[in-house]
Amino acid sequence: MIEFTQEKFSGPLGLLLSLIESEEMDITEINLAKIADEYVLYIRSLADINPEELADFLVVAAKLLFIKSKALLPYLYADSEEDDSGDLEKQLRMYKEFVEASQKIKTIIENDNFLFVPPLVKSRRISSNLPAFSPPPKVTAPVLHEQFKKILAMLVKRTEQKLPEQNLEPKMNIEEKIALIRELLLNKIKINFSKLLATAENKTEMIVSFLAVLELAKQRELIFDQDELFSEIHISST
Amino acid sequence: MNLKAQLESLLFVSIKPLSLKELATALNVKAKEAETALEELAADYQRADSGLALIKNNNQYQLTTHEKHATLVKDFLKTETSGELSQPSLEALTIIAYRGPISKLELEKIRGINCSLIIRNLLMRGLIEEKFEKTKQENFYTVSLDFVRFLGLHDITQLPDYSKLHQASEINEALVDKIIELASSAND
Amino acid sequence: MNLKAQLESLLFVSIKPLSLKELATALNVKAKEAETALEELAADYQRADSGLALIKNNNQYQLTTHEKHATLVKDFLKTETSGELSQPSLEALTIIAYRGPISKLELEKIRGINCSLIIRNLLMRGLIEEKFEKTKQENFYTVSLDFVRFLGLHDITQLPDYSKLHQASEINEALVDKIIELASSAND
Repeated sequence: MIEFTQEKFSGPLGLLLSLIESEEMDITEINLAKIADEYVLYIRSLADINPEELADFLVVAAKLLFIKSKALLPYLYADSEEDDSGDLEKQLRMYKEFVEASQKIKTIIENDNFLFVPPLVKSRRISSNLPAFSPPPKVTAPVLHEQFKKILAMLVKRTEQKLPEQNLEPKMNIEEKIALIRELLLNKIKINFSKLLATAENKTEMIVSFLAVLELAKQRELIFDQDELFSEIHISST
Repeated sequence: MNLKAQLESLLFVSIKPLSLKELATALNVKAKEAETALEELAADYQRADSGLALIKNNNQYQLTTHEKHATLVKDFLKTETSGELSQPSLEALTIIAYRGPISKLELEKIRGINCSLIIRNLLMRGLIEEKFEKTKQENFYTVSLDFVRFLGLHDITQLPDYSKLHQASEINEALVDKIIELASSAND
Repeated sequence: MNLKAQLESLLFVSIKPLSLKELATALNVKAKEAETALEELAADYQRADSGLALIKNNNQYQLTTHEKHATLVKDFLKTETSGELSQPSLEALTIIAYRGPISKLELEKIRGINCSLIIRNLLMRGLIEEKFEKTKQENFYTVSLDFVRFLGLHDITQLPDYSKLHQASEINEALVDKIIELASSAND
């Protein structure tokens, strides 16, 4: 009696899982590296994505690109065993288990073995001669008045809490960020990656910057250099 | 299929006592067959030291609690429906008082949680009344006349600040806001 | 007096699910005693080809019709669709069913996406319940008794692979604790 609606995918992990499965691949780090570009391409094509959710899609994009860069440049990461790139793989495996379990739950619901309870049955109680009206002794008109004002205050608070979420909307998309970086590189020989990130107003914009830089590197418009591992990354045009 | 068990299921969920004919029709058996099974069921309850009993009145059958437990049940129901209200119930009653007539869905949008059990409890205590609105195909709730009188009022509109609070914009926003939310979560 | 029969009476007459504590208090017995009797009662219903079943969730007990008669009762009550579930909502429900009580943060970690809207929607529909844990200063979520009823289960632990999917969280937590312990001792 519960109907199910179909979606293409649900959330970033759902998208990732459907990409992996459509290629009939197992969930391994190597395969995640292979799928990274396709994932980024897909989220860039999503026109009507909810801004609140975009951040979550971008977090996964960033993780994928990290895994990909690790696969391409393994020597860079040889010493850092504590990196958490295995997390996404683990996370996706666990997510997959629950997606499979959700399909089982769907089947169980569709089997229609509902257990019913009676609606409000007053007749059962008549034999007990209960009073038809049994007020709570301490409730008075002023109590209700106070209570209602509290409820209104709670509603105001709830609306306010929602406002910052709406501000999460990225100020900038990847294309705009790419344009900005190009412009910066026209005026300067080098930019520091950390400075670029520092201009970001939130996590989403930070990830957008990161993706934009990677995109430009991929198109061979810029190069990175770094004096040593974990030191400042300098970006310059090719 | 066990006819007795099927009869027990139907009697358990029914809002009203059921006639032999209604039961036989629902189970697609002859009235005589249903009657024999009902007699067996009644005997089972008596024999097995059950908490339930099957009573027959004017050819109508009904499940009730066993008469042995009458005092226990009565005391239990008395405590269940007396005393002060829980905070969630008080909030629901307040919203119904200032905002009624209000539908269950609207009440739930304001409170953010399902209110089925709370509504049951308030109905049971005679604090609110339910009315089915044909045009909207939905139940609407208002406080009961008994409760208005208990508050010492002639009319619920005599509540402090009623006209202002009845139309409070916060509530209107909560209702609108949640509709959008539900729509978006339905297709997310 | 037969404790099982008394429990059956109270569960039958109550308008809401009852907690072990409420039942034990009403009957003036120890919670443990009431629990044993409830287990026996549930087993009786299963064994005796009964029309009823006793289900449990979050320490709340409720009498329902037996799952064998689901179609019969459904046709009798002429119930309608109780809404639809989107894939994201179904996923969230699944995770809450197997991992509950679970915090919003943990749920979002598994789904990799913000779940605020879904949680509010499921709360309003009464499919999940919210409880504020004082020690952790966080809300925790479990599936509701209604959801257990929709599945036709007597207890959420009857879900396929329950212990495997449920325990995974405990193992992870244990691992995390161990790692934190090792890390802090390494810093000494």
